[in-house]
Amino acid sequence: MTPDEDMPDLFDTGRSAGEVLTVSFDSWEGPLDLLLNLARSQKVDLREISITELVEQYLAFIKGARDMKLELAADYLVMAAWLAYLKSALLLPKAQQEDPSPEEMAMRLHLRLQRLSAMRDCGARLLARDRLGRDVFPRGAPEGLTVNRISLWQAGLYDLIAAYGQVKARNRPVTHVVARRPVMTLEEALARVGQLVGQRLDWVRLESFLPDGVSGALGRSALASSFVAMLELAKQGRVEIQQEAIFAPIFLRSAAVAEDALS
Amino acid sequence: MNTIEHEVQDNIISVAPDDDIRGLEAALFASTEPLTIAQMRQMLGDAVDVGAGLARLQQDYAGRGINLVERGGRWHFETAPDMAHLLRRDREESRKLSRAGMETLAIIAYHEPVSRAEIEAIRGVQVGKGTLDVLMEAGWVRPAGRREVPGRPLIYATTPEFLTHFGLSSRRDLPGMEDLRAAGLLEPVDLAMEGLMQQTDTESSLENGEGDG
Amino acid sequence: MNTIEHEVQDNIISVAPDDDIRGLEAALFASTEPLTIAQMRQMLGDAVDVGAGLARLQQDYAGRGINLVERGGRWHFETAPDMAHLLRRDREESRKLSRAGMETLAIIAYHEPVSRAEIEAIRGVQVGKGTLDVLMEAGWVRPAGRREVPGRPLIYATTPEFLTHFGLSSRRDLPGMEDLRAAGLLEPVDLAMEGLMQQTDTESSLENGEGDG
Repeated sequence: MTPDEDMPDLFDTGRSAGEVLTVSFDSWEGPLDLLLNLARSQKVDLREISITELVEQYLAFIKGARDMKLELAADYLVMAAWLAYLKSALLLPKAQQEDPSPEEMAMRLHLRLQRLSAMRDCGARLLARDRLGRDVFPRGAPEGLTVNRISLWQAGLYDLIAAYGQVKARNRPVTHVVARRPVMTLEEALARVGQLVGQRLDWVRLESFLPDGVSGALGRSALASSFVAMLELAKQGRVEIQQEAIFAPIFLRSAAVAEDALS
Repeated sequence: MNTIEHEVQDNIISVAPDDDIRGLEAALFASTEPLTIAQMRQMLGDAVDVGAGLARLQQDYAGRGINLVERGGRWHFETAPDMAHLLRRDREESRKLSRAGMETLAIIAYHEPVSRAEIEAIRGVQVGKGTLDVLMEAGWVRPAGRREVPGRPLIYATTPEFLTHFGLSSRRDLPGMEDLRAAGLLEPVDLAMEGLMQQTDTESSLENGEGDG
Repeated sequence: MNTIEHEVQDNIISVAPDDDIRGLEAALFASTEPLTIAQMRQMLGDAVDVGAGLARLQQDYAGRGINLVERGGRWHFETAPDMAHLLRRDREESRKLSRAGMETLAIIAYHEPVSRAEIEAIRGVQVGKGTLDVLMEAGWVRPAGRREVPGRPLIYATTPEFLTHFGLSSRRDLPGMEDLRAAGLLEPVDLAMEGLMQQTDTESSLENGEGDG
């Protein structure tokens, strides 16, 4: 298989513009590809190729395509503009050349075409090799190499008796003992605060209603429950609450005491 | 096509294989299934003497690591039987027995001989077939006959390897219920956990013992 | 194991394969994947000279319908290339690689590791996502890390399967590799330009459109 196989040779077969263009731009992978095909149509070694002739061919081709009102991809037009510039620069006297010189630009194009051409040839040679599964074949039904995994089970005597203990414990008739959790319920707090507040005459800090010696989780629970109990009692009109500022100590006293004080 | 390449081998004059032989060889090698003589003839053309080719190949491969064999009129290459040990290697892997395996083994050890239904009754959980298989594969448990009750269920017992592995001289060495209780091994897991939690709770409240006054 | 037999055989001109050779042969034959020397050594034991065994087998099979080949350090048996006409399967041809795929594969193989931008620089056109996907799906190309330049682009390289599929012992066997390297066709245009400019500086003039080899 040659790389050109599925591509019409545009400039050899009795070409008519129509024929050429109906197959046109789908056949090329971009302008560089088109240029390379044009270069190959010169039928000379790529090293001997005339860049000016190549430029003319490309511009003629693009012009033909535009005359046919084909939509040209932008990169073809960019390449056309660049080549037109290159051509004019090549025609100018050398003295007026700017940097980079048109010769350098032409050489660059040349090198790119060489590289693309080389890779295209390499790809074709690669695909033409004796390929596994197409030309040469591996064994059709290999037995396969198998690795037998043998499990060496590990278990210790402690694990064994611990497991037995757990089985026995799990299934022995159990009497459920609900562990007492360190909380003070709202009911307890209500009773406690309600009772204690009546015994005091003046404003008292909320914390002083907590049972003696509570701390940790129980202390926090008691404080929270007492706080809620206090709000509930206030709602019922049984206590009054006072706090100077946010996070300041909260004081409460019995509403009955307050009434007495007023009367 | 091949030059007549003679070579002395085991006192037999061995001729390099011609293209018919080579084609037959390649076809048998590449085929995904054993080939009949008719199939080989179809592949190679009628001009080829398939029978003679097969005989020749069989002889060529006789002493090698690969042999050409016929099974029920179909031919294929296979590895020489005495090389099987290389192709199926054993690899030993240490694995930890699962919790279900451990419990089942323990029940068998304490109650043997015991049927699967009895194990389940003691465990309170079903015992998968795989669990008993693993214990038997490990060599610790064996079927020990059937219980003479309706359904005649299989009963299981431990093996001498079981005693060896766990360092026991006899099953009587297994700790009794009192020993287990004393070691705290009879406490259900969740209760034991709760005990632990309470313990840490008091510990932590002791640590940041500053009360809220 | 068969030392006695082996000694006797050494006196014969052509030696029948010993069990080491036969084991190697069987392993290569049975494996579904090409084997590395390390894998074979692991299989056969350190006492076996795998390298010598492979050389011996390669020689034994040289003229046969099956050959032992090395592809990127991995060894396998495959049918002889000249038997393709007997074995070729038509359906494989239908999945022909596109021209873009073919060029991209060649660029990766001859330049690896190579980024997408570098592929695009050579092809003068963007590389569609599908093109690289097809090559990766075929198992011939893989991402091979990132290039430590701004943007850290992914770079691509060929796989061991690429070498296996295209019958290459190593990347050095890529067709025309040495010529391309010698001609400087594997270096980027910029680098080649630099070289050329220096050269033309000394030559003082540059003819339009003349490259050099």
